[in-house]
Amino acid sequence: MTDIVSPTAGVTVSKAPARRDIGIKRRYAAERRFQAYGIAAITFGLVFLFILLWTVIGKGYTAFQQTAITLPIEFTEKTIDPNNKRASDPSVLVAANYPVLLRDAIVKQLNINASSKPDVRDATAMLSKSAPIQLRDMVVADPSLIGKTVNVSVLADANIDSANKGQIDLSVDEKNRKVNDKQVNWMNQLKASGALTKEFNTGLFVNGNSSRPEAAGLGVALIGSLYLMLIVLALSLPIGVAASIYLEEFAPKNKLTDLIEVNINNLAAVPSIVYGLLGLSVFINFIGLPRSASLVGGLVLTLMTLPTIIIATRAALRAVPPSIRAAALGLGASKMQMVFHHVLPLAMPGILTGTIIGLAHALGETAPLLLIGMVAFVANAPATPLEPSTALPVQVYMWANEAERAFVERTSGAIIVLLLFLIVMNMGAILLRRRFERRW
Amino acid sequence: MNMLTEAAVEKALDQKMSNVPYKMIGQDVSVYYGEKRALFDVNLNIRENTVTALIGPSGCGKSTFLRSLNRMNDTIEGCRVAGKITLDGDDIYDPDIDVVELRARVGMVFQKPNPFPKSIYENVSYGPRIHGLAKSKADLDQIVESSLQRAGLWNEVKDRVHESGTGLSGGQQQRLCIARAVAVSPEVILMDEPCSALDPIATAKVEELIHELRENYTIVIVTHSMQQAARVSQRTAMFHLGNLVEENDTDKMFTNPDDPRTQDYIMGRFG
Amino acid sequence: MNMLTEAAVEKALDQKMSNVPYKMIGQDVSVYYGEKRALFDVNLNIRENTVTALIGPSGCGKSTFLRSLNRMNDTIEGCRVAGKITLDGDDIYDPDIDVVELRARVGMVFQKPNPFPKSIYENVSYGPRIHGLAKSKADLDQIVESSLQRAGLWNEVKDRVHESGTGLSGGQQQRLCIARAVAVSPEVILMDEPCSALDPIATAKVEELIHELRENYTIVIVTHSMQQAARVSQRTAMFHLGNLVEENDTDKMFTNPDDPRTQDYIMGRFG
Amino acid sequence: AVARDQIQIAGSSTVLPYAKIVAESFGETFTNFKTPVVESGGTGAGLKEFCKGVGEDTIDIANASRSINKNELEACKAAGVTDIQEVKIGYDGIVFATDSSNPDVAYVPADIYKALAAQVVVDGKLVANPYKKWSEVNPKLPAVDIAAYIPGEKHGTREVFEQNVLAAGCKASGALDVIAKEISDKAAQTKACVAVRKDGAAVDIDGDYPETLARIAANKTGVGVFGLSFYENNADKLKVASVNGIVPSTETIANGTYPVSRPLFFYVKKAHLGAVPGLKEYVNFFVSDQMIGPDGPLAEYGLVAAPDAERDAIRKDVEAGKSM
Amino acid sequence: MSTSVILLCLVVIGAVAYLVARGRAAALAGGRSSALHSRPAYYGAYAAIWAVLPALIVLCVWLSVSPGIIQSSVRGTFPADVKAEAAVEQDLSYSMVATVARGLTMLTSDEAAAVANDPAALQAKLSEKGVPLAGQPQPYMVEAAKKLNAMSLTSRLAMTAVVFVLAVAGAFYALRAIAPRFRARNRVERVMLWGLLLASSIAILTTVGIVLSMLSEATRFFAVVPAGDFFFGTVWDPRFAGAGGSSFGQFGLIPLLLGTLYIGLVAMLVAVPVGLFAAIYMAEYASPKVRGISKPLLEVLAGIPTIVYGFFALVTVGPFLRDFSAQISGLLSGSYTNFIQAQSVLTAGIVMGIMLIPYVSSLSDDIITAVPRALRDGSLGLGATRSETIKKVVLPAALPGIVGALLMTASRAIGETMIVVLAAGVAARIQINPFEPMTTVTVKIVNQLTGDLEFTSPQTLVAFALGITLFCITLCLNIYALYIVRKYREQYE
Ligand SMILES: Nc1ncnc2c1ncn2[C@@H]1O[C@H](COP(=O)(O)OP(=O)(O)OP(=O)(O)O)[C@@H](O)[C@H]1O
Ligand SMILES: Nc1ncnc2c1ncn2[C@@H]1O[C@H](COP(=O)(O)OP(=O)(O)OP(=O)(O)O)[C@@H](O)[C@H]1O
Ligand SMILES: [Mg+2]
Ligand SMILES: [Mg+2]
Ligand SMILES: O=P([O-])([O-])[O-]
Repeated sequence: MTDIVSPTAGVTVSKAPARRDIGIKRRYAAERRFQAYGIAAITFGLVFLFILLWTVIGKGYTAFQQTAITLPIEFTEKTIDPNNKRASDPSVLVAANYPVLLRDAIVKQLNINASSKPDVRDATAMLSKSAPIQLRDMVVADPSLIGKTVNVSVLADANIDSANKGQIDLSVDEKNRKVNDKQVNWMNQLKASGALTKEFNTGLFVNGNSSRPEAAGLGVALIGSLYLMLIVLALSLPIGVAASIYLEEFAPKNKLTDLIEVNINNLAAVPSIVYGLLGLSVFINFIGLPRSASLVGGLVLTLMTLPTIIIATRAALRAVPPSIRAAALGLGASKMQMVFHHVLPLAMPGILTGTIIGLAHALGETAPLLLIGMVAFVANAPATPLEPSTALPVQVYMWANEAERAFVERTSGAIIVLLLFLIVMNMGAILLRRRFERRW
Repeated sequence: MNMLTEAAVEKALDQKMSNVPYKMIGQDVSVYYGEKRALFDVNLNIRENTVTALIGPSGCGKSTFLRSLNRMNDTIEGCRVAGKITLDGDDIYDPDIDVVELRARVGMVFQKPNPFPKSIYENVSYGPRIHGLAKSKADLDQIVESSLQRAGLWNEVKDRVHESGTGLSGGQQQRLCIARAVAVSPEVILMDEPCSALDPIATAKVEELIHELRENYTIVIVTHSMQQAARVSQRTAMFHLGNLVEENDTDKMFTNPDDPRTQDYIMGRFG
Repeated sequence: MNMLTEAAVEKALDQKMSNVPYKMIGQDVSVYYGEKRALFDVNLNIRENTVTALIGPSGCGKSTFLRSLNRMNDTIEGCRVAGKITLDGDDIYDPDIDVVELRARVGMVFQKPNPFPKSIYENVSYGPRIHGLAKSKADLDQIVESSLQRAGLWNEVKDRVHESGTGLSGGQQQRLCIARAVAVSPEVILMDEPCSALDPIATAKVEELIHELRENYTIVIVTHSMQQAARVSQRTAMFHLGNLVEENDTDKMFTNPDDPRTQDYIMGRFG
Repeated sequence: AVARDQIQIAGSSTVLPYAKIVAESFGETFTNFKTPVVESGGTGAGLKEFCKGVGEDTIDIANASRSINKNELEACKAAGVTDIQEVKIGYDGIVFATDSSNPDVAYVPADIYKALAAQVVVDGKLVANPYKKWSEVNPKLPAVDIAAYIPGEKHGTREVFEQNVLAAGCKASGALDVIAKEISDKAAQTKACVAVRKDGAAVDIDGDYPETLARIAANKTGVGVFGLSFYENNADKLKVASVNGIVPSTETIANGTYPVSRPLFFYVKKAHLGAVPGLKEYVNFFVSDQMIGPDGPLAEYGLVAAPDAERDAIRKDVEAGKSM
Repeated sequence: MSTSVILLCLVVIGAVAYLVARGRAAALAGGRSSALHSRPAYYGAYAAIWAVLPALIVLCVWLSVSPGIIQSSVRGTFPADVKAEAAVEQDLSYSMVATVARGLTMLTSDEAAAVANDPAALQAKLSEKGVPLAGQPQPYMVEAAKKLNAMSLTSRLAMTAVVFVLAVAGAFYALRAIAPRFRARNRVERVMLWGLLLASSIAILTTVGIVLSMLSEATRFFAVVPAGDFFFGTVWDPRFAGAGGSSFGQFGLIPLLLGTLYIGLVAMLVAVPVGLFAAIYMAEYASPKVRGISKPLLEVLAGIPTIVYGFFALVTVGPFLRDFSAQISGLLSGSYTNFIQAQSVLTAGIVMGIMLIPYVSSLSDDIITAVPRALRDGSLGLGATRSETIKKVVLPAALPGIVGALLMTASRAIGETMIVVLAAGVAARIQINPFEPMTTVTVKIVNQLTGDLEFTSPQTLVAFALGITLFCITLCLNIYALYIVRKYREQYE
């Protein structure tokens, strides 16, 4: 069919006219420069991200391992329950002298002269102070252990842990470091015999805070942050979106709505600690909610996050083309239906971006929690959001201020966990955003 | 130029419009965009089961009048309508009137194709769904298919009704929008240059569709094509600078207009 | 339907097209949208200082072919062009070719009016400014005024050239877009249904403008109106389902087409 | 408000580590009570919460690195907190330390005064501090730039530093006499003595000691002010300076020969003793020798235990429920 | 019934009301949907709202009011000598009563009888049940606890009954109202609208709360320190106020304000170009894959806690800049002295800027992406290069949104604390060298609030004055910004 349009003889191709100078070279240079700026910008951001992560991970990855010492513990009845009263009074098991069990075990393991006081002290100092509690809990849970000898893996003291990980400079004068040469030798001895091992640090994820670095964990902080995030997400996203919808789609445009708009922009600029003041006076002093509770923290962070979400949502709603609105209205959709069926889904990527940023911000905040009692030492895991708890950034903040060396790696470890938490949380939102994203 | 095709003449002749009752009545309709007045005391009545064409040069207020018939103007900031417009005798600007219900009864097709960025199926089924016009999924499928068919789009998209409506070509998009409006089966359908993005075949189909719809529906169509006005409409109204110049039976309008301006416009003497 | 007006016949008759050199040559042009093939080995040559009309039913690939002439297809994700297209003998898909220069030489007017959300003045002066076509402010003013005048918009907007272009009515917007394209004075102007939003008066003006422009420029116009094709073009190409059915002198095409499908289409028998 | 079954403590970050150790042991020893919650936030903020009032929704104990003052007591009284028991837990030594790569340093207060004061006496006249290097202050000191990281004005440590080091140095160097000639008001004299130079040689640290440590790590010749406990935990990185020839240690601080230290306290709301489960037990546990004794975990961490007689007196006061 | 069970029942009642009403509406319609004003689902929702909402409101009110009433009547039964005590003492006694009451509910009746008259045994028993008491309960407390339990039970029963009656009554009322021409949708939407309105009023309430929570303390500050000295003072040197007492130094706002603006400016100078170019690249040039990876990665920057940035600045960036400057001056003049301090405006600005990059880039990216394709096509079709299109068409069209995003970013910069503390220090100075330390208002707010300072002293109270001042300043900035945005928008619409 195309034969009829093949060029016929005698027909020539037109001659190109004289070239106009439209500055092509210059403009292409500008174009390339412009693109290079973009690449440079992204690279700049990513390089910094990389350096930052490198620093954090380089310092913190060791926190995910923990030195433990496996000792054959003799649960001698004479030490635990000399008068055999445990049947009638179980509390003797709680009050029993467990450190002695540990002392005996380590002394035996290391072949130390039990009468040499300093040696015995240095040897027991290699074990965590949490170890007796561990034994106690074992016995209370299972009294039949009494009289048996069991291999128990107990935490090594934080200093031994640091030494084992090579974080203590052994060239420093012995009295200026927390581990003496004797202990180092013992440590190597235990390592050689396979009693001292490095294990994955599950305690970091399940334990509450502790003054002993080796036993300190993020359990409470993780639960607290989870509560905080759930509360913030459950409140700020719907409230923020609802408020934006009202302001953008329904509110009459007048001085009052201008005021609200300015006001919301301004709230985004309020320093976060001021929200702490607000939370203290409103939620704790006025409403009477308990101190240190993640519910209060969640409410405070919600208020702090709302402006971010509202601003982003309004921008996203505004970007939905009017023709879509007209189409929906023209079909007899009510304004409410128009918004919820068409405008909102189209605005979703922007809303999700705002939410991600807002939540991430909330997840990393310490200052507002300071005044409502969440920057605190909390050892017991909260069962409800009304019980005292902390949050991940708080743990970072508190550990960063600890004197003990072993907390340094834990601080970075906590940051890594916080970042993982953040990434997991964002992943969902990003996947959602992918689904919604489109051009029209 | 010979503006009247034989078909249109025939169509026009076989009807006497003067006895047809009014579906909508516009009395002294003026529309303001903020300070600017876009319509000046327009008195125009829309007859039932009739196609009324609105013609006139660009910017004369055709779209504005059309949009005031289903209160789409409400959505424009600063737009104000004065005068009275009734639908079946009820003032549509009465505070008691439910604007949503009004728009379900007075549907609309726009000048620029504006499909939702959703699938073709969802585009068409949206109206029936919000108005509860389908009892079942099968019912809905049926409505979607017939609407697409009436808009002359079914054959082209039947294999991909679940693909995005925005992936269609311009003309296909506009036909999709028509299908979408038709799916709600409104009483009155307002069309703002519905064929401006269509090729002649599709246009002919739509015109045919309009012809079919006229049996049951009242149609108001803005068009920039006088041939189209002549072909599809029984009544024609001519606007100029926000004024209604003349309204008349289409055949009369194109053969022997009362107003000299109509004559001039039809003859291409001004614009 | 009587598709040919006398004027068009006259115009067509007073020209013999076969000796006019080719400005652009399309050889075996195929276009794919991802998996989907939208054009099938189209061989279509565009003659210099000639108006070539592309007609065909909706979705047949007219816009697609048009957009491949200035590589606007490049901007569509997943769109791929095969075959060869030359401008003045240079392959425009050659990696050496500069797409910006190409588009400055092959301008475009779109189906949907798309004025920038800026003032009318800025809309029109945008092209000359980026290409550095004006030496001075006065020069630029001059270009803006003449472009608006050629697009038949000057009288309507001369008092408000510094107001926003999006505040115009649909037709005015499209004429603004034409003015914007003309302001760059390209060698070839591609127009994708430029009049679909215009009233007859404005359309006539644009057609007149096209007629004038033909003296110096090569014009390719997609239109859904066969009357328009007949009126403005010297060559007409008919597309169907992604194939070029026939390309011929316009007068021949509308009186005695070679291909039966053209005949059928013109007679309204399919689409 | 809901009945509370957990002790709530707030206040000083200096006392925090000690309170943490006690709280943790308390929770482990008294299994039927929950581990108390110990908030950080500073002495002032802690006392403020403490003085909010009496009741389940207020805290029970405020930790403090200084004693409560008159205004605060009045505010407490006004809010209904009338019965307050003050408990001293020991002493915090304040030490000067540099990076461990430096040679040993020995200061006398006059050196520090001359190096850090805003105005010093040169040739009998009061002039803006001209010294750039420590060796200019005292030829025995190393010839490195003066860079000191001292507690910011929000810290109680700053006050101790000003009183025990700057004011003492002011007097010892004879600057006080020159100042006294120009200013007659006694309070203003002290103020002039303790004013710290603001040209960047002395940097206020409002954060905690790890921040000071980081600054020293970044500037190896800098001198920082630390708590004794912090220094002891980082003895491998830091080199402590002697003051007046005395090297700070628990012994020298406890016997008063090392000049710079301060007492640490906590305050108990007596009304809560009978209402908050475990509070009485906690207070008794805290003051027992098992905790604050010289062999207890607090001393091990770096607290300078009070002398035996003082600890006995503390316990007796607690027993008797002596209030302020 | 516990509150959660009541809530569950309410949900069930609501669901039933919904279903019944929907069914009734559908029946009324008789298959012709046009006979109904609204979709049947709206009638359902209408009934569900009537069933749940009033009951829920009553439930909330009851739950918040009844403990107070019960408390006052239980305290009425306290012996005269207890009543004679101070109110706070009685509060504490009452909380003991409440604890005992909670413990009593855990005892079986046998156990309760066994320990009823023996406080010591009761304390032991309760402690065994996990309800430790601070001391031995007095006999009147046990009585009061019993009364408390009885009253709570009655109150709860009454509440349950009232709530259920209300729910059912509401449902019936709504069901009766159902008629074909009944505008259920409009009413449901009205309720939704009120919900939306309520949500947006939270922003206002937050503001009121913030102002109120700072105002009284700020007033106390200004009672001691003259406002003029505060607002126009050029020296910030509050001095320490601990045990020592009432002396204080100077509270000049100016150095803090300048520091805030300077550091914020440097941060924006880093964040805006980088973020904007990153956004443009991602929106206009990057392949979907690059975009899909780089955008979330950049967003991680926004999620890193500021304290981490702070330490990063303190340990890495600051020393790097210092050493770098020493190298440069070494190369230029031969003397290796650093001219950039490790802690400086520049350090803080750069690090804060990095944190802000994703705020600019993500938000701008979404806004740029939303600019209609037709505009891009229009420009490209005229022969504009991509960058010209972006600069001259896309960005101007996206400008109002971008300005909003930048505003938010600037706000964040002004409100940031930790980075400044660690990167720029706490020295309040007036100077223009970006290589020297300065500090910001928020740093001082946090520090004055969290130190050992006496809490009634102006040194602490100044934090509230600073807070309110910053609030007002940013408010003015925002009003101005709104004005600017409006001007742009009018130009481009
Ligand atoms: N939203 C608006 N704000 C202000 N003026 C408007 C608006 N919409 C339209 N106008 C003006 O009102 C007048 C009538 O516009 P209208 O859109 O009704 O014209 P039209 O007859 O439909 O033109 P066309 O055939 O080009 O679509 C025009 O002058 C136009 O500029
Ligand atoms: N971006 C796209 N992605 C996928 N398919 C497309 C795209 N654009 C067009 N198509 C398809 O390519 C075919 C040709 O489209 P084109 O827009 O060229 O038609 P047309 O002849 O211009 O129609 P109309 O007259 O309606 O504008 C159609 O089937 C259309 O669905
Ligand atoms: Mg119109
Ligand atoms: Mg097309
Ligand atoms: O936290 P402090 O009050 O001890 O500085």
